Amino acid sequence: MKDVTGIKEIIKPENLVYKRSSVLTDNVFSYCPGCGHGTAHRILAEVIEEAGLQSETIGVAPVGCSVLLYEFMNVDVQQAAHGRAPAVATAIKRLLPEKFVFTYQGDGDLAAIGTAETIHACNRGENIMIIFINNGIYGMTGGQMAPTTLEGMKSSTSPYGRDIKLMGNPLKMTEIVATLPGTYFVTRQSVHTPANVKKTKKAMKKAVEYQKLNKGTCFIEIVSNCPSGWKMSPVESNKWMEENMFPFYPLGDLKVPAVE
Amino acid sequence: MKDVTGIKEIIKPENLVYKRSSVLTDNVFSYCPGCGHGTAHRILAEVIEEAGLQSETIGVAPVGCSVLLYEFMNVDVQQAAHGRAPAVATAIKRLLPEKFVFTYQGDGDLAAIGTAETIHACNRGENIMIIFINNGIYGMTGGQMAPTTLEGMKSSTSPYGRDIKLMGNPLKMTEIVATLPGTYFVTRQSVHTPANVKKTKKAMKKAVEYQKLNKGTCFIEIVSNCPSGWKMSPVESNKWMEENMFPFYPLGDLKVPAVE
Amino acid sequence: MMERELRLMKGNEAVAEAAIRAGADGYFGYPITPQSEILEYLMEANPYKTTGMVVLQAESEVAAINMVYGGAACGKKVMTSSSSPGISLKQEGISYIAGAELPCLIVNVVRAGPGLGTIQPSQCDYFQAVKGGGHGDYHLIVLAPASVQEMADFVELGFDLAFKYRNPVMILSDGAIGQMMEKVYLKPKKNRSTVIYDWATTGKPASRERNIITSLDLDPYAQEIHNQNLQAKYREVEKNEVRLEEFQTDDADYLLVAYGTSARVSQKAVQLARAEGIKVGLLRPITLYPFPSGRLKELSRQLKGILSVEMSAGQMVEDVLLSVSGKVPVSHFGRMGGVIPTPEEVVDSLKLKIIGG
Amino acid sequence: MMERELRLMKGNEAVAEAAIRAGADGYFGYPITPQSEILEYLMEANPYKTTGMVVLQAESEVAAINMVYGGAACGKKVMTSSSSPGISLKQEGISYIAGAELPCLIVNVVRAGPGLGTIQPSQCDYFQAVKGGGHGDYHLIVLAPASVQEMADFVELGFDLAFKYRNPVMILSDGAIGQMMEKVYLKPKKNRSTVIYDWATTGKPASRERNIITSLDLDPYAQEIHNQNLQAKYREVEKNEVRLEEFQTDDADYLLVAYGTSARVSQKAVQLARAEGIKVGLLRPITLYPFPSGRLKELSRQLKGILSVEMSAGQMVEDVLLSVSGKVPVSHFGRMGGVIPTPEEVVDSLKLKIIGG
Amino acid sequence: MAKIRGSIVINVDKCKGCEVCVVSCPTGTIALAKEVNGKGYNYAYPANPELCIGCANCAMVCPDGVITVYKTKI
Amino acid sequence: MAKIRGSIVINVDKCKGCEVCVVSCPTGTIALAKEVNGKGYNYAYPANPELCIGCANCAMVCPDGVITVYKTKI
Amino acid sequence: MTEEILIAGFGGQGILSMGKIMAYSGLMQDMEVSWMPSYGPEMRGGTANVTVIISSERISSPIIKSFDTVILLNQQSMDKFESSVKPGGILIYDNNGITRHPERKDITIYRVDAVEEASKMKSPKTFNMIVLGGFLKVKPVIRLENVVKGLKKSLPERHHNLIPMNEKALERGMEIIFKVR
Amino acid sequence: MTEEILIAGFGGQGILSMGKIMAYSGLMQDMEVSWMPSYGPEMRGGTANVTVIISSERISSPIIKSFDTVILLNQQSMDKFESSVKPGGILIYDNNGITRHPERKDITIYRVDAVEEASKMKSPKTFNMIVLGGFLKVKPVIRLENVVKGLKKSLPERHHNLIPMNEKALERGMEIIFKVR
Ligand SMILES: Cc1ncc(C[n+]2csc(CCOP(=O)(O)OP(=O)(O)O)c2C)c(N)n1
Ligand SMILES: Cc1ncc(C[n+]2csc(CCOP(=O)(O)OP(=O)(O)O)c2C)c(N)n1
Ligand code: SF4
Ligand code: SF4
Ligand code: SF4
Ligand code: SF4
Repeated sequence: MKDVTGIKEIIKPENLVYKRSSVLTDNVFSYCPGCGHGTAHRILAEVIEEAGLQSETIGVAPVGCSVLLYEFMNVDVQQAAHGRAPAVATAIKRLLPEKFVFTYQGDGDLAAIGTAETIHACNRGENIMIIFINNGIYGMTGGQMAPTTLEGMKSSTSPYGRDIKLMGNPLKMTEIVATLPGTYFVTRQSVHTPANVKKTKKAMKKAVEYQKLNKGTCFIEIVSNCPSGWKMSPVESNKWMEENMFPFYPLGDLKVPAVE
Repeated sequence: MKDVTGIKEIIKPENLVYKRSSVLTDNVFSYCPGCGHGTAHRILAEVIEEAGLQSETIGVAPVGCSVLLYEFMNVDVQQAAHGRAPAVATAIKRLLPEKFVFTYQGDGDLAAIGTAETIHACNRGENIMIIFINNGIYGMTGGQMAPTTLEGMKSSTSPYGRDIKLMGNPLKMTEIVATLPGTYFVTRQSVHTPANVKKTKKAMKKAVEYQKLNKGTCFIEIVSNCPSGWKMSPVESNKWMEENMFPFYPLGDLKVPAVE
Repeated sequence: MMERELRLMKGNEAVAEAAIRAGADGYFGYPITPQSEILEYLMEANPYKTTGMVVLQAESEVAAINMVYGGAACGKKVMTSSSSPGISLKQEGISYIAGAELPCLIVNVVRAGPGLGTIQPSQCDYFQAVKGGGHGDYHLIVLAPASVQEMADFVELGFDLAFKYRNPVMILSDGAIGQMMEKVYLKPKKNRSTVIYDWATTGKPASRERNIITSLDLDPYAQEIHNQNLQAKYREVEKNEVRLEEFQTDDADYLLVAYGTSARVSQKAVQLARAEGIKVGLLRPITLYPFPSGRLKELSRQLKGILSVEMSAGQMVEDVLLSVSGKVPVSHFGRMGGVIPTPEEVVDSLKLKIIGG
Repeated sequence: MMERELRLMKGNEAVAEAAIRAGADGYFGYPITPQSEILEYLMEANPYKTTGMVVLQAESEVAAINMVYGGAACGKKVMTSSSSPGISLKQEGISYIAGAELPCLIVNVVRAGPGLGTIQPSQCDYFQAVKGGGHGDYHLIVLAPASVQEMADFVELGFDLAFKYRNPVMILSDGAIGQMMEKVYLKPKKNRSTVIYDWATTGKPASRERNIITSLDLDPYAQEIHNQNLQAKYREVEKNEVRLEEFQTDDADYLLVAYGTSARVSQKAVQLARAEGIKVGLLRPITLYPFPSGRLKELSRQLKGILSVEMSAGQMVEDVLLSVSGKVPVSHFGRMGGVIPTPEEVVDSLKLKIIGG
Repeated sequence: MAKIRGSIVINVDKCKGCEVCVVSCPTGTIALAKEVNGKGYNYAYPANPELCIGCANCAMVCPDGVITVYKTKI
Repeated sequence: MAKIRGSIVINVDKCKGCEVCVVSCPTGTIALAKEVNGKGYNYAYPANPELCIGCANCAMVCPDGVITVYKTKI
Repeated sequence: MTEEILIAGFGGQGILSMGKIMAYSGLMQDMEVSWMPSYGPEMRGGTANVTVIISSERISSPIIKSFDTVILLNQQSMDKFESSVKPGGILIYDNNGITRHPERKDITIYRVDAVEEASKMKSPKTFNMIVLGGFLKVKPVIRLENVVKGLKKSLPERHHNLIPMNEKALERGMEIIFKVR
Repeated sequence: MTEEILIAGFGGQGILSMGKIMAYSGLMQDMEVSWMPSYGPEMRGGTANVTVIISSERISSPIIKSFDTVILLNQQSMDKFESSVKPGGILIYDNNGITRHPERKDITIYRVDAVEEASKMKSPKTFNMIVLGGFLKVKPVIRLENVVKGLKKSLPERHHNLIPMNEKALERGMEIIFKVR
């Protein structure tokens, strides 16, 4: 099938206002329709492109739906073990301090099995950018409860809804990380509307700048959807996210640099 | 050698005001002279004795100087893998909910390798008492830097003093744990003076009560000394602790139950 | 009655349901493909409400195995399950459990490695399971189910052996058996045991000394005695607990040795080869440790050659070689990376490597 | 010059100093007895100031091995060290490193297990090191030093082999060699390498495709090809890299096979036995993987019996048995739990189990 | 006053029909097709191309990066 | 007014001579002995037994739990 | 009697549950059965397939190379599995989305345009039951009554009201399947 | 020449560093040496011991059962290691804290009351050097000049001012050691 286009006459190079980042490969994302992972990838690629860092970037993607990030982002990438991306990135950055290093982690990855690695990398103030996709579920393995799953929320391992008494509280890792002296910039964003996309992109740009200045860990949570895991259409899932996730995980900056 | 005694006439059963708890065995503690581990053991034993819980207690001691806790406390004890005591205790308490379950962990254990287990047990609000001996060093293995080692403090792996830039910040796990909804009572104490011993004992007693009432995790940090690791005499070490540890790790309650 | 107990189930589901029925006290696990259905099934079945069985999703595999340690040390019937990378993370905990002589059940629904590998079925964790992936001299008792029925049956058997020897038992399965549905006859539900073991940490009454669960002994001579006791136990296990199944071995000139999924494939291969007039049989080790060395040695007298069929680069073949110590030619046929060999490939390999060779 | 390079050092210190001199780029470790001196020495020496070598105390062994993964994937000379329980925790990471074909050095200063065990020297992690303690079909190249000198020398050798084959290399030592002081001749300091490997993640210039470091391939057929490539590499290693030392084997009727500390003990045992007129020699495998099977097989023609001497319940003895496939009687002598056998005990065992047997 | 006109190009083969662009479009330019693409998805297409103002909202939220946007003043 | 008098018993074999009791005693009752015990430690002993008021401070801070305290009014 | 079946198509087409119903039906008829899915993330948006074996004897290998019947429901599956039909075996396919029709001459080929039919019947979810009906018509290895029993077993209680609709779909499938050659 | 020595006593008595100085001295004299400590937490407050081998040949086993010379510095060590002296070998001990004196008849026994002497000399830290001096007197396997060289090697630069005091202690040890039988 070929592309479908709007009004042909307008489609000229000089009129271009938005195109897919050249830091993305041509591979079709393996994500489900409407999944925020795709959007997050896209803008991350845009930020790298705009900062001219394609040749300077080393990404780390642990297991999770985004384990195949290396298929989609046209930069050097290491696939890491579940939960260990911050440790992996620590070594990369220390050995190649001139490079731009990021991790891209899910909530199961970052806030369950990877809790220690997350806290200690942030506490050491490693000069890396951590992107934390919080979709309240284990997407890749088929929708199990994550540390961030909301109270009462159903998943394949909380089929009757998360019961705080038995399964514990949804964990606000970003709030914890913000208390650590090693983090420099901690924010919580989303990518489900154009306005939010813009904010997230801006946050990433800041993180890039701060990393250049050796400021310490920049931590960007993106509250995101998982239409498959939540068993909703993409549009429904975004609505549900606004109504249920945002009240518990409010968007905004948690830690910003003091004006210098 | 036999005991040395003060004035003989006074030594009569009816005049007894203080004696070694019967919940302690006769074994000589393996701790170095003046080490706070011993005092902490002693008062823990007293609390168990006074609460009449000797037959109901299951303790968990992971590796660290206190790995031999089972030699000293006359209760059922499990020796746990490094850092994993909260996971071990989770299972014990869930399978034997009527028992009194505690862990006894060092700072290397609880705040380095065991970070994830600590945070998740507390976040689940497991009904256990966690005793956290923070002596700012890895005692058992010979005085290496711990997550809680102070800035500039020397240890065998920070021979020129802890350098924040390279080794990260001293980690305040107790502050983190206090933010988690699963914890019910979080306090920081010491055992180097009679007054502090009394306060710590009171805290433990509260924790015992709260556990009976299924209130969630009670977390008691004891800022302690390590004369061997710090390369000081016991008396010097206590002084150093007051002057250097307490300002960074201030004593007092971090989370107390709302009045009911 | 009968009707109620016949089910069509996935191997993973069978493990979960059998655990409830065997009166398990606790399950502690962490999701990983291809075995997440075990935890999912248990969460759905919610046995906490009926039998009181505790089911907990741990924060990691490391936490899960240490929860098992804690529960087992209370004399409880506890288990965990995972798949290859997760089982690697459990190795320290497993070594502790073996060292402290605690009974428990560990299920490994193997996928292909090394590393993240793939989620497809494999048998490449044989060495890890049988030789000891953790540190120190210890053995797991390793059961290898070849059907969904055995996935169910080996849960109870596993617990029985675990408590008989106070030793961790592993069910070494694979993604194919975990994900496959077959008929399964389920046993009636047993009550959870109320036995209080005299070695377990359940609170020290005045009537006994405190119980200590540990694998530590700083004195090497004491530690050596502990190790000697462990070794003596393993010799007992080797004497008593070998389990195997034979298929057309009576008149066999050639033998396939295979377990689990590759035993299923090999059984069909035997049929195909027999149809061509090749006198081949199958020995299926049910216990991988203790390995059926004795029977293999016996059989080796009548055999012209043995083919070890495994979904790996060749691991069990070492135990086959050790069993027959040079008396008959032994070769290995395997597919790797999650590929399951077909019966036809097995026959071809038999012809090429053993009969022709 | 010479004077500067002759030192009296602990085995652990020798590893650390040799790493600096070999131009290592990074060390990531976590304290555990009996090897904490490696990290301590490096922190004291502070090579970051001189060579730029990164030395980091990680939050755990799991973090440490994954740091090694990250550094190795950048083509850097990186290493970690630990002792038995810590090495068990590293198994997932090791399997990932093997699967992603990354070069690195892992030092295991073995103590007795299982579980927490004791801190005394042992060789009970042979299986874990050689057969693969992690999941999947992979091999580490395993070097077994028997002196402080070799602790130093094998660091550079280990890095060389690691980069030659893009494979993790393990130095399998033990508490005795780690804690013992001996003379050691140190090589002059090398500069850190500036080579940028074409497979490493160092930032993708326009001139090349992006580099991906992964062990994942969801397609089993692709995963199988990856595994076949790994196996082909291992066959190369087996062909090229066997290293061993022989002692009085020329006219030997009997052979001791021993590595590391027990090889030192066995060498003395050979002297004692020879003094009694027993013609015994010693084969010391220096590489445990690849194991010197070929030479053992060759020697087996002249021998009346072999005794495998190990500080374990008998692990390497399986590789000895596999090497000689029933041609000569093979037996095992070992002490466990951290006890080091004496030369006299070895001689007694030789008489009892092999000569008398 | 100059009017702003936009135009989009959608890579149909890669579109997953998630509808996120449709709800983000302030002008109602986009709709999902009745037909499916090679992957079985009802792909998005500019159903009302003349309404497009080239704001790039759709492209900004498209998880699969399949929309290119052009804009001009006429 | 009744005077409070105390008396302590120190298990010398288990004392490690850490001196923590010495500095905790409000009355200066305790001192470390010149002699060492079987473990090589200069053990604590009531050097000035008549000063003891039985406050149990020493016992409370003794890490090794080797002090027993008695008290009476006379 | 042993019938070895492969079903392949898009994830989400109800491939796995169709196989499950087949297996349950076999169970109801006292046969040995095995159901072996492809699994994992490649199913997400991609293709899924399942092997079902129904046999009067104990089933040895649940994994096989070639099948008595292969049911293919999209082009990718056609490309991948046309060759997996045993010589003399049966291939059943749905025309929807097919751009290259099956080419083998040594097998019998049927078509069941279930997508179209399901949309006509205004119950797209019964698509897989129409296919199953078609299969049963050409390979009556299980009796319809047992299929309905199987349906009951595999559907949760709360969905039992859907059974009549599914029965209708089964019957419709039996009607519309036709032999291509 | 091979001399196999065991030194045992309290942790903190400088046992390990005495052994280290011996080994360094051997090194200075171009000998092969090995130094093998007992290690780990049992050292804490408990006893420590170290095996030193000085030899003109390559040292095979660093671990041995019986020794040419055994130096025992507390009662626990006496109880544990008196039997480890080779028949005909030498036992050296310090009288301090000893409640049961050595009993063996097949060895030569020396006493060096170094604790007492060190406190007389008001430099308790040189205790171990006094013992070493005693050893060198009865077993002159290393020349004093090499011991001093060894001392220099094993002491960090900043402590080199202590060397004269240690030399004095060595000499004192040579003087005060005496044969018991
Ligand atoms: C050691 C280990 N344990 C478990 C898994 C299985 N696993 C893969 S991804 C994942 C979690 C995915 O959830 P999340 O991190 O939230 O990312 P998402 O898929 O939701 O994007 C798990 C448990 C694994 N690969 N390795
Ligand atoms: C997996 C593992 N890693 C490392 C060790 C070694 N180790 C034993 S205790 C300990 C830390 C001790 O420090 P801490 O927890 O602070 O307790 P302390 O000894 O100071 O009381 C370490 C690293 C171990 N036993 N197991
Ligand atoms: S499963 Fe969820 S998180 Fe994963 S790609 Fe699909 S929608 Fe996204
Ligand atoms: S090493 Fe430190 S923490 Fe351990 S017993 Fe000694 S003083 Fe206490
Ligand atoms: S947002 Fe993208 S993928 Fe989704 S429907 Fe629109 S164009 Fe298609
Ligand atoms: S009881 Fe009080 S007064 Fe008496 S010795 Fe102890 S601290 Fe001193």
